Amino acid sequence: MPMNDNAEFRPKIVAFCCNWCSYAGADLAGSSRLTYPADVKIIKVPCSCRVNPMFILRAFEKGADGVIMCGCHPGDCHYSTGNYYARRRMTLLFSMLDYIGVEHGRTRVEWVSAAEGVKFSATMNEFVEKIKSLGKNVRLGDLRCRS
Amino acid sequence: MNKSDLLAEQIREISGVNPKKCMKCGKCSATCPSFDKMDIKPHQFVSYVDNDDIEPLTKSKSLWHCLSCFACVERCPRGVKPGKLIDAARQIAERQRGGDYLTPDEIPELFDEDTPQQLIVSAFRRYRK
Amino acid sequence: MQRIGVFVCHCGSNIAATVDVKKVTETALMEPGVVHAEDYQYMCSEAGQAKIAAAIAEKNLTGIVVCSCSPRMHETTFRTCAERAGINPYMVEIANIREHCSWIHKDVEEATKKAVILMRAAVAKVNLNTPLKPGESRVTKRALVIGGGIAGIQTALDIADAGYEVDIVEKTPSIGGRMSQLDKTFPTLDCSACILTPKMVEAAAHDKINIYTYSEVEQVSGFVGDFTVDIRKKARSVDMNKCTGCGLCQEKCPSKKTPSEFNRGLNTRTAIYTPFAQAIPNVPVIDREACIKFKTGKCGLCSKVCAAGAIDYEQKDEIITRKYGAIVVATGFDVIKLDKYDEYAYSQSRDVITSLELERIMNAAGPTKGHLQRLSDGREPKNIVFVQCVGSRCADERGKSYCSKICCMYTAKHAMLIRDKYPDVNVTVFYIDVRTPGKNFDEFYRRAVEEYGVNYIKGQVGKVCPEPDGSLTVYASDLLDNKQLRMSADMVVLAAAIEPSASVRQIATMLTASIDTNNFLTEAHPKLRPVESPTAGVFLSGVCQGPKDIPETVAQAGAAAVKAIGLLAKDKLMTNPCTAKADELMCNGCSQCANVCPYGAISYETRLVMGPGVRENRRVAVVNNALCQGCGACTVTCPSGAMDLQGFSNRQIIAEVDAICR
Amino acid sequence: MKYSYYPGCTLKSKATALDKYARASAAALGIELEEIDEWQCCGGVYPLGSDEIATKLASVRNLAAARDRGQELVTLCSACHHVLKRVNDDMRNVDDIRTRANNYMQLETPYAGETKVLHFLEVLRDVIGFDELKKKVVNPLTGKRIGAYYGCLLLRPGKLMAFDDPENPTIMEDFIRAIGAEPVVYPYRNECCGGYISLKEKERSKYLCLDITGSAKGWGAQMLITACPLCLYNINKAAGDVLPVYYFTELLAEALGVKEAADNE
Repeated sequence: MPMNDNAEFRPKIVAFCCNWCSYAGADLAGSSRLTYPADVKIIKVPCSCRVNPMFILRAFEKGADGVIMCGCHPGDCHYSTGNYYARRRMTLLFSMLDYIGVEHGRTRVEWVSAAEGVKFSATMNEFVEKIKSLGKNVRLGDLRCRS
Repeated sequence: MNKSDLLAEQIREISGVNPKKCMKCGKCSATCPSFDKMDIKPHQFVSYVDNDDIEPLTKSKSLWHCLSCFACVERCPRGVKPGKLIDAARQIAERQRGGDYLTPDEIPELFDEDTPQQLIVSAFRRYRK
Repeated sequence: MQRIGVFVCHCGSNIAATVDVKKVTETALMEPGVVHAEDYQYMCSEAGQAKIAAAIAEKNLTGIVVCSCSPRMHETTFRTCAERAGINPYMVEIANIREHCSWIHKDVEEATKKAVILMRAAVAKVNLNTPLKPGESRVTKRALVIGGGIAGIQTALDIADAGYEVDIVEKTPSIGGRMSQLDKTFPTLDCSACILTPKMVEAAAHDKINIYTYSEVEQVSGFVGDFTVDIRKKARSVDMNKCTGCGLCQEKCPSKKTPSEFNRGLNTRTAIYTPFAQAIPNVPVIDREACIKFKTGKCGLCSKVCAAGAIDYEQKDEIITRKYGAIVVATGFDVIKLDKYDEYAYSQSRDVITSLELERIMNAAGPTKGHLQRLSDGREPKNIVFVQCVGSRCADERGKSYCSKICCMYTAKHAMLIRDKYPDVNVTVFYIDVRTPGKNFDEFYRRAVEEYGVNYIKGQVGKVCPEPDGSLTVYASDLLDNKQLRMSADMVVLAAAIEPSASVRQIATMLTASIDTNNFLTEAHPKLRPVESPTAGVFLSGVCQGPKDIPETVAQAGAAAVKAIGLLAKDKLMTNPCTAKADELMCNGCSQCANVCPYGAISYETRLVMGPGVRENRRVAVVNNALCQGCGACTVTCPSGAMDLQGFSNRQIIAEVDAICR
Repeated sequence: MKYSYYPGCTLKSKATALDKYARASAAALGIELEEIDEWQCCGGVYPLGSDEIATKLASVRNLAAARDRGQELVTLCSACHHVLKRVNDDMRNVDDIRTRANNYMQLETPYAGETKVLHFLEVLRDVIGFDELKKKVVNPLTGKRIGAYYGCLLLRPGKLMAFDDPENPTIMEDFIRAIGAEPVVYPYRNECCGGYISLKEKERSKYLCLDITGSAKGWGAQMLITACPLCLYNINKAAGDVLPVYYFTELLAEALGVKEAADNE
């Protein structure tokens, strides 16, 4: 369904951020006053490997238009290896989602360290732009959740 | 936007240079082979663009003395690349007034039997629109 | 059903200027489970906390949501407050409406909307929170210091003086580090060795300090209070107990061609060597790569001349495994390689040197016995040019983005020392900025200019050309005179950028301590917790955390020691209660969770499982709460959904997702 | 080994030596240089302005021609090499330039920087190898002390040209060693000869060339080699009496024993 009024379209975006790097990176973006759209809402998880694919499916089911997961850079995971598991899981999940019509652009994994406030903000800006260009997500949505 | 701001914007766009990145170390001017001939020095070009002061640049003799040797581009520690700014200013100057520094009439007297084509071609590319 | 109180902080105007806090408070009252909501100027203040405590008592609250700054800032504050008021601290959740909302949005309506949603998500989560109780773990009363430079030595001394055992692991044959290579120190110009050597001796003699030189950390496991570390003691080929340090072996060693690391390759050393005269321990090592005996089987001269019979060609690397309560990283720095900066001709002329090489040349124990001379022909230079910021403050991949901080001061020192000892030598310093913040630092630099006549020119050097007559032509800018200079010099000294020691990456990985893009170790908080790593029990000392000079390094070393002592002084530590937990009714004992656990916290036991319609002996997963760090890898791997993470349960996170997407 | 070959204007007139000795040497080394059809002048200097398209089109045609032949493109003249490599990089990496150039040119297959541009020296180093080259030398130039003059265009910008270390290059020195001579390293080997300034300001160019030749001579060079007709011209005009300067291909042909045959062709 092409959206004609994209200017008005405010996507719902869920961002999972690991406690050690990305959440701190988001904090740094905040304390550096690096803006990004309010459409992004962050959920703190201890590690990117805590993100169950179920959570992402649930988000889309409940009407999210995009889901982004952020973790420590490969090799820098606070728990040594968590982000590697997360990366593998998300690769599989995203290609499956793409297959059923939730475009690749709606899902993203990004490594953001605690020092990368700039990167966090830039990533979120980019991601929101991308979701805006894709328009509203129409797949997976639970009809009961439609407003 | 007034004319000077517009020109400054244009020069930043053509050159792709962000003068804000300059830390004013002067390394560009340190090895510029044409430094002595320039009325506005390579490092000053960056400041002028940063201050949106473009008129003097388009009138500067320096435009015709830059050798495009890229020494300043290579050695700049901040990735500012003053040489690109000079070239952008030169293009603006040429676009404003048409060919200026070299006319075909001059060629015969500048020519000798060994002069390679490369020299004429390069000079025309750099000195005329 | 929970009875939740929502507390919205204004944070002065930090939040209230962008978020309509009243509206957030009002909306909160309509959320499920919320029985109380109020806003206040500063929730973290004494008065704010009193309001929370009062509401807990009055309204019988079971859960708290504070809408405020990042939980990284004040989560502990509010949890402690709740605990004092009688509810479990893990019933508190923070909605981050400052860093994640008010500070990054400008539009009040939009920011308020988002703040409401963040509040809702936190409320939704608290509705599912359960009280959690931290476990306890013991503290091993021993500290490990990695790196034996001035930072490591000072940290070790301070910890040891407090009465705790300390091990220093140093990878080179002697402690002393970079400071032992320096000639004089700024801004007082006292001799580096004169102030360092006593500290080295003190550390070596201290009955609580144990020094492992020529050793490296090989493996680290465990966690705060209870680290287990493998240290590889590399084979020294000399028996530490027998060697008397007479030095005869070094005199006789026929392999003399190895560049001396201590003298930055300016001269050579023997295969069996101590790096410098005051080395501690004063026991040589055999460099097996250079030793003729090891290369060809012949020679053995050192063994023949050693009256103590200390030479042991058969010695093997030894692995020592020890337990530690705290680990301090003090791995220090090196100067960058200059092969990417050949416009300065470092690789083309021996008379272009780094400042650290100049330290060795100026040092009475150095390769020129302290006589200032050119390495190419031994002549005394008449014109010396110093180039600042070589590889520092670079935006490209050739150099480092940061200011190396120490160069301005040591260059002023070098310039001054040279002018003092050789008044007829001209000294020119090319600078971009002279940065001298520090006590008596600017005065020091001004003295170099005013009293010693050092010629400071603002402008960077663009190229150094070695000339056939042995001189060096220096092309530079004089920005204040708007001139291009072409200056003849006979020695050029480059203030090369400093960078963290190459080994730090590996050490950081072993410790799961984070490092930044420049390989400096990251602090737990850049301002408020500058000597702690985000990894509990790991502390930072010296340049491994960022460029600093000796006084700052010593100060930080002391601070790191205090933090370590604070930890070691505890008998027990509270552990993070947000650990994984297996539901034995759902677990089928498949072992997948144990495979992904980085801490070996999951084991299996067969036991009687009873539930609705179930009564059988079955293999089920059991999580060791002391070992589990709560990453959650197992929860996602578990195919039957038996594994969940307390404090971040599936239901809690899904509730947050739902609240956000509502 | 077959390559597309782009000689450029000057090699067809004033710099025939650079061209003919390269061809003869290539043949001796088993490399076929196939001149692309209807090649056009590269423009001599790379247009730095990011909004300049017209001045880049000729280079794109040359690059696309090599692409259509399925070959890598070999160049000899430093300037052509510089321009082609940089335009190629633009076509590969700068969306705006690629789109506008392709829109204008309407090639059968749009061009997106597929061609690999090589300097003949890079072929010698990376394809043949200087050790192999050394084995094929029949007249080693033993005892000759040669200074390599790189100039600007071969090396800079270093990251983009990816030719050699822009501040401490070794490719020409290795070449000199391979043909049996002794390289002389001097600091001005990557400084500018004046380039096109010599058309209107001969004195300036002379000043720079005297620095170059003076330094090289001081360090013991008996001659210079270059890959650029304009460098050769400038140095010859300004300082030819200080040091002779040759195209590197001439010495290569001599070392490989094919110079006379090439002269007689």
